[in-house]
Amino acid sequence: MTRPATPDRAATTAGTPPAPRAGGEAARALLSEYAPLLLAAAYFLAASATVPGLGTPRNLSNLVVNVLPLLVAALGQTAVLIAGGIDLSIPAVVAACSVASARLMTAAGPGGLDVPSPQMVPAAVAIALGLGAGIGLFNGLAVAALRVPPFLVTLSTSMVVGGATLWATHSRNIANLPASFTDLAYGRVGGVPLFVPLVAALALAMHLMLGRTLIGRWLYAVGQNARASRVSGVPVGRVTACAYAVSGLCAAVAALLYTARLETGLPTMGREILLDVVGAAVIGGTSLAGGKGTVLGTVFGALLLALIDNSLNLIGLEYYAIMMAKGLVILLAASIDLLRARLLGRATP
Amino acid sequence: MTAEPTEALPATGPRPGPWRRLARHAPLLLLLAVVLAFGAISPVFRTPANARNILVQSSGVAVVAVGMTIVLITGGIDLSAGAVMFLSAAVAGKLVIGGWIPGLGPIPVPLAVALIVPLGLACGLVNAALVAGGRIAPFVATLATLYLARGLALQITQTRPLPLPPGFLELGRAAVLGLPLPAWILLAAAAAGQAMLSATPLGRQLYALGHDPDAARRAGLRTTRLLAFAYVISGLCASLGGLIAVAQLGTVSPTFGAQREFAAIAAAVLGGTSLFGGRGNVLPGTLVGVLLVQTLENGLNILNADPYSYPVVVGAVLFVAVLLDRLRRPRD
Amino acid sequence: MTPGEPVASLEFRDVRKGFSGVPVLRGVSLAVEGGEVLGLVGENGAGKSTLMNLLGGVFPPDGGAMLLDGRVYAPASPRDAARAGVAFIHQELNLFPNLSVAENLLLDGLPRLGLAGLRLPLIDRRALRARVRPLLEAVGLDLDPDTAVGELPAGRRQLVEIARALGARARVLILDEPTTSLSAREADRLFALLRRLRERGVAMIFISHNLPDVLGLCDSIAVLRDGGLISHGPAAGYDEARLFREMVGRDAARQSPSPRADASGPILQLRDLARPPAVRGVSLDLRGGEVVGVAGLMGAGRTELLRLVFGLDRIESGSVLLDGKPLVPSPRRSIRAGLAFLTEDRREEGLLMDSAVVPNATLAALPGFARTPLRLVDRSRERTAAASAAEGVRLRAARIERQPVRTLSGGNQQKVVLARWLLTRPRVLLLDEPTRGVDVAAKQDIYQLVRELAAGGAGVLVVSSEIEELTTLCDRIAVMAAGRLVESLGRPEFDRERILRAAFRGEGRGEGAR
Amino acid sequence: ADGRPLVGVSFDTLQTEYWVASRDAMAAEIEARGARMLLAVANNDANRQFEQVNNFIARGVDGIIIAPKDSQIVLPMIKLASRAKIPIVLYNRPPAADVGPCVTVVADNFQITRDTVAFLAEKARAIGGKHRAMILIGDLGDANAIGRRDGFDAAIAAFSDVIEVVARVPTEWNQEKALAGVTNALQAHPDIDFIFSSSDFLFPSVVSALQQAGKYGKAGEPGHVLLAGFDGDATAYRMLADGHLDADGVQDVAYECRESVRAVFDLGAGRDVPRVLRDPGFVAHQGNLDEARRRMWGAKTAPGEGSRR
Ligand SMILES: Nc1ncnc2c1ncn2[C@@H]1O[C@H](COP(=O)(O)OP(=O)(O)OP(=O)(O)O)[C@@H](O)[C@H]1O
Ligand SMILES: Nc1ncnc2c1ncn2[C@@H]1O[C@H](COP(=O)(O)OP(=O)(O)OP(=O)(O)O)[C@@H](O)[C@H]1O
Ligand SMILES: O[C@@H]1[C@@H](O)[C@H](O)OC[C@H]1O
Ligand SMILES: [Mg+2]
Ligand SMILES: [Mg+2]
Repeated sequence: MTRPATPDRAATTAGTPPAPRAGGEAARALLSEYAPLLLAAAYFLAASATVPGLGTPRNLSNLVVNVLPLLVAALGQTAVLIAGGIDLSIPAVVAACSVASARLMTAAGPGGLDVPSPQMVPAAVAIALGLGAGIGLFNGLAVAALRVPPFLVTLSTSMVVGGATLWATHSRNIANLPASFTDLAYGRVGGVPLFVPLVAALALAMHLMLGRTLIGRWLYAVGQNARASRVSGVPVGRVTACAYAVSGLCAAVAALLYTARLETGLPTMGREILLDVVGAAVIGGTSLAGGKGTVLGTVFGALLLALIDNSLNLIGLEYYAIMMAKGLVILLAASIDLLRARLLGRATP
Repeated sequence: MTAEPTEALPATGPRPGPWRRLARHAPLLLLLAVVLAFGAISPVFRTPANARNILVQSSGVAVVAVGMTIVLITGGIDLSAGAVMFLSAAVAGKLVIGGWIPGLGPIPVPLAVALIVPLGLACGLVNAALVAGGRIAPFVATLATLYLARGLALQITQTRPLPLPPGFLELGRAAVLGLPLPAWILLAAAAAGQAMLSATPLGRQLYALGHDPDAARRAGLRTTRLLAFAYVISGLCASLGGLIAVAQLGTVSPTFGAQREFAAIAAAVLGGTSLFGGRGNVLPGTLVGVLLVQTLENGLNILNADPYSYPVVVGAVLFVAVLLDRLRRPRD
Repeated sequence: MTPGEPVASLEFRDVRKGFSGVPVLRGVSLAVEGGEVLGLVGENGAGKSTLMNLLGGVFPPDGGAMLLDGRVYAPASPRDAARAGVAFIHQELNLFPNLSVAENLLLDGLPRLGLAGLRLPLIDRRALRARVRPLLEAVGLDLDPDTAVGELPAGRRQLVEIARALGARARVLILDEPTTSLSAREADRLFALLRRLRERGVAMIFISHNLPDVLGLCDSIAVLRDGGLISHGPAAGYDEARLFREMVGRDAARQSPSPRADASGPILQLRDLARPPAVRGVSLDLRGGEVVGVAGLMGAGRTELLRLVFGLDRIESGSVLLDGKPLVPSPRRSIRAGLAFLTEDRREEGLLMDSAVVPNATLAALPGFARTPLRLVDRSRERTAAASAAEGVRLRAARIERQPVRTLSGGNQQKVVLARWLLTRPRVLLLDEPTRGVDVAAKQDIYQLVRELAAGGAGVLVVSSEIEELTTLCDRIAVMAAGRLVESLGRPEFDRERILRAAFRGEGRGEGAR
Repeated sequence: ADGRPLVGVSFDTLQTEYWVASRDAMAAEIEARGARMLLAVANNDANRQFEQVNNFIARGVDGIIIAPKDSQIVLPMIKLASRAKIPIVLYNRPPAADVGPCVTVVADNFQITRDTVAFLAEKARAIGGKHRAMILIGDLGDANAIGRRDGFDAAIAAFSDVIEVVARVPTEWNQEKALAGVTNALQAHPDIDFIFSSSDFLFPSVVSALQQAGKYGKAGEPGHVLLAGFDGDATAYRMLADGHLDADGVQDVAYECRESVRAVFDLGAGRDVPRVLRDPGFVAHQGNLDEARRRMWGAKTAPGEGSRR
């Protein structure tokens, strides 16, 4: 590869055609990368004209804070989807981690009542994270080692973990969490709710991991073509396991956020979030077929979903009308995205 | 010169060994094992009446799963199936009760059922238009129609349970040759679905489409129509499945059909259908998937197992299925 | 054979096509007549497949027109094209491994059962088999039509693809590199078949990088370069030198035997390596600076041998020594130890189709671009390295950072895989059909590259089905038959006949290759 | 935006008639006071409910009524509301702890169930012999379901001499699962003659299964299966009226809603309101049909009443 290039070789390599105008290029890149952002913004603008109170700073910050746990879980799902898998066990992991952490930071008092034991908070947090990552790792190893459909692997883990969580608690919530833990939900740094920079840091870390690190690049490679990746020396098994472990870890973080703000360990925590968790990623451009997806896309996917809920909530529509509106907005988002893709594709002189 | 040597190679690869051939039927074997296990413990479980129960109880989801399998084979997914079940049942209920459309009195059950067929087709057509026509990702498109259909049905029922007249229940109970109608419909749908997939040009083309849509187009197939067909069929199956299920219940509750799409997908995947398309079958695959889960729940009911144990047991058996499934594939 | 009239003429008039602003065909005008075979040649990425895709209805032209029998022909889809009598053998196989051979052959027109004059929507399996059998015979395929295509080796799949085009009873037949995985015998049979079709008035367009084949078969030849037509005329007016010159824009380098490096001690030693039935005990020494070819019949076990050495399949007995030390191969360990394996199946085992050239090119070498402690990938170094590797293999891509390799021409895709392995600076190269689909000029460059690597001390093991490739490139040729090495020839002993004889020797043994 | 006061109402679910009736009653009461209702439904998701309450507060509503998923998770919502100085009323479930000013309007799932089941068990004892019982348990993640299960167990404990529980059917509040579960349990124990359904909305499934097994008879008829439920919905009322149902635990929707809305406005106006407003509920049975007609919400809301035969 160090040979001197003959003149005509240089010509063929560079590609003969003149590069398209730089301005168009930039616009195109922006459009494709930030499409979900534009969607969310467009929807926001349209909605705030009609929905009272939507655009107030109060509501906006409320919106952002609301979406954090879902976003964290969706980021984990994004990693798994990129690697060509799917993680159905997120809700169960959220429940298990919620209960485990809550149980640890409370001691059983007289009459079976929960008594806060603040000194256990760090350990409880650590154990919840470990539990989440552990279940994720189990999923990942099962998928990697057995090479069976992730759908089935994570479905069965989800049933076993979710069922065991209910069983272990016999449906009872765990209350009286130490204030040092629950206060985190109200904590602020520089006037910003504590969880915001926390989740932002996590998202940034994921962003860097996916886009800049070796393992991130391997994730995309495995998701696109696992066989080719293996031939090229990618440790496919380890990469796959890592994706699920990340997902489990994210689910654990989400569980902690949920648990802190509800001040309760809940064996049913997160039961209903699966569709939103996958939906946020997919609306943000992640492909269920693997190999495609970004953190930024998922952030805006989650924001869009939260925005839909929030705005429809504020209008005070009937319950069924809210549902239908949600369906329509998702369709609208998808068709705008499609239109954009089509316009881009046609940009031939 | 051109590539030189000729073939000294047998036309095809090595035949799978006996183990692998056996493992190819992993879910079926597992189903048998479950049946034997429960049967050994409980005499009640072994009765023909109970077998009939399992079939009837499976019928709703199974019919939905037939359509779902077809969609999955194209590489798609239909999240709206459960909501379409609900919508169909709600509309049928309203029609049979009457007074829904001003001036329209109660209409007979068979007519109402007949009117639901086009409704199911229409729901499928909407999905088809979005996925095949509009090229919207199936997950997103059918997620949207899930909300639309469920919202619409909730509006129709005003989010209230809708009690159905007894005529409806007759539909669920009528027995032909000793087998209840829902069981017949289940068998018919499964047989028709499998025949469509394996014995018609359309079916074979669906497999091609699911394996590689670009290649399918290059091979001269009408990919848009094929894809649309799959979603239309799924809509039809969802609405039939909804009717069967509701004919057993007698009431359309506001949660009717919720998450049933998920049960259908799980059954299909358990039966060997790939989420990436191009692989799968209804018989025995999907049917075995449905029966496996339903049999487990039936057995646990009969043994009066601790309610908390259900998901754990079902999940664990699924995991075993997954493990066995590993055997059916050659290494790598 | 032809349903309607044989085609009188097919014409491209000033046809233009571009992708996202990059012109690929710049106004091509060309005509073919019924009963004529047109050879279409050009470098990788010249636009040959694109031109054929327009004809096959895969996508429409941006400008210009096509005429069939003097009437405007504008197919909206491949289906339209097929209806108009245009059949297409694609460069990348276009088969469905999940379906049977018979179903693949007649997928868009499966015969249906009739009942009292009524056509049922059910496949008539009997009729299907009956219709398919002559097609298989025509291409010399002797197999059960109910076999799943996924169970067939590559060469047989290509024959199936050809049989499918025959089944379409076309008036115009496009063959885009149909012989890349055919044996000489099969290729000859194909050519005979094409000549018969010519007599029946079918118009054919034959694309190949095998210039002797083109010159031997075609009635007329057209040369494309950079999306423009360079020349077009009767085949008699062309020879290899002219073709080369017009395709590439320069004269062919004189094929001087490259300098042979002094081979050092053995780098790679195979000791009784076996994984029956494909490989049954192979011992071989590869020395630094040496290029060793492996010849053999299709299915002789050559691919499997390389896979064993690289660690893609489990070794059942025997061992691999690298620098005298045992290597327990796995792709990762092998790569770290300096091995590289160029797969013969670039689509399934090579490329990340939706990724751009850069990530594809650097995939195997990626850990080398990652800096501890965070294993961040140094993207500018990565890009520079990828760019120079791309240049080294004469890759032709619009923008290596953005263009998905899916949209590269077939030959250029092959070059991307090659570039990937060059970037790992391998000490031992395992090359399986390294120049499949690569144009003549690039082929020479690749040979040159391989020689240079060898000169730098690397050992190279090349599997190729083109004996000429082996005799040009190698210092030694080992012949494999039925999983064993049956002959080893030094350069002076290189002889086509002798290699073939050795290759066939394995046939009598036992149950053949199994 | 029209100047009328806004009351944010968040329901955990609308999945049963009880909640739908509650929503309607709530809407009517709020409307009657010249205010507007902002409705949110959390679909069984505690976190979504939390977010909805956040949204209400951000929107600046004048009062909040929550039918919370359970008594524990509502605590942070009470804190938020009290911090924002917005009056908050809990409908149908009490808070687990005192974390801020709020008013609770509640019927006691545990107690009403216990009374209902005890009534049924007395009846069993009066009939004599040993009875085999089945309970349809609701969603194991739903506090109401658990409260009713516990009420059932507590009542049965006192009748262990005459009643043996042979089937505990998990329904996940799903009618199909309930139908399958009851069918299967009847298959296993054809002698079941005592059934409690944790919610009236599962009755259609129970009835369907009983009819299949040829065991759906009226009270007093031979082979009648003792039957009780919970809620007081229209189906239950009808079954009571035509003699199929023996007892039903009734909560008073109209009362609870009226009190909830009154409380939220009183709090807003700075008036004193008792912290807990208790709906005593009652057991409707064959012996108090007149009272049942008056106090059972299902007797009024019965949808499609006219069209049913
Ligand atoms: N696709 C296949 N289907 C069935 N058997 C195969 C296939 N590929 C390889 N084999 C088996 O492996 C053995 C060696 O095949 P291998 O691919 O290594 O041969 P090869 O000499 O590289 O031939 P080719 O030119 O086809 O690549 C064969 O004898 C055959 O039994
Ligand atoms: N869909 C597409 N999008 C963008 N570029 C494309 C697309 N299809 C083809 N190209 C570009 O068009 C050019 C011509 O490609 P084409 O496949 O026609 O070459 P070819 O002459 O067939 O080469 P080869 O001999 O390697 O097969 C290439 O540079 C290729 O990258
Ligand atoms: O808690 C609810 C209960 O009140 C109702 O009767 O049934 C469904 C439950 O969700
Ligand atoms: Mg080409
Ligand atoms: Mg080979």
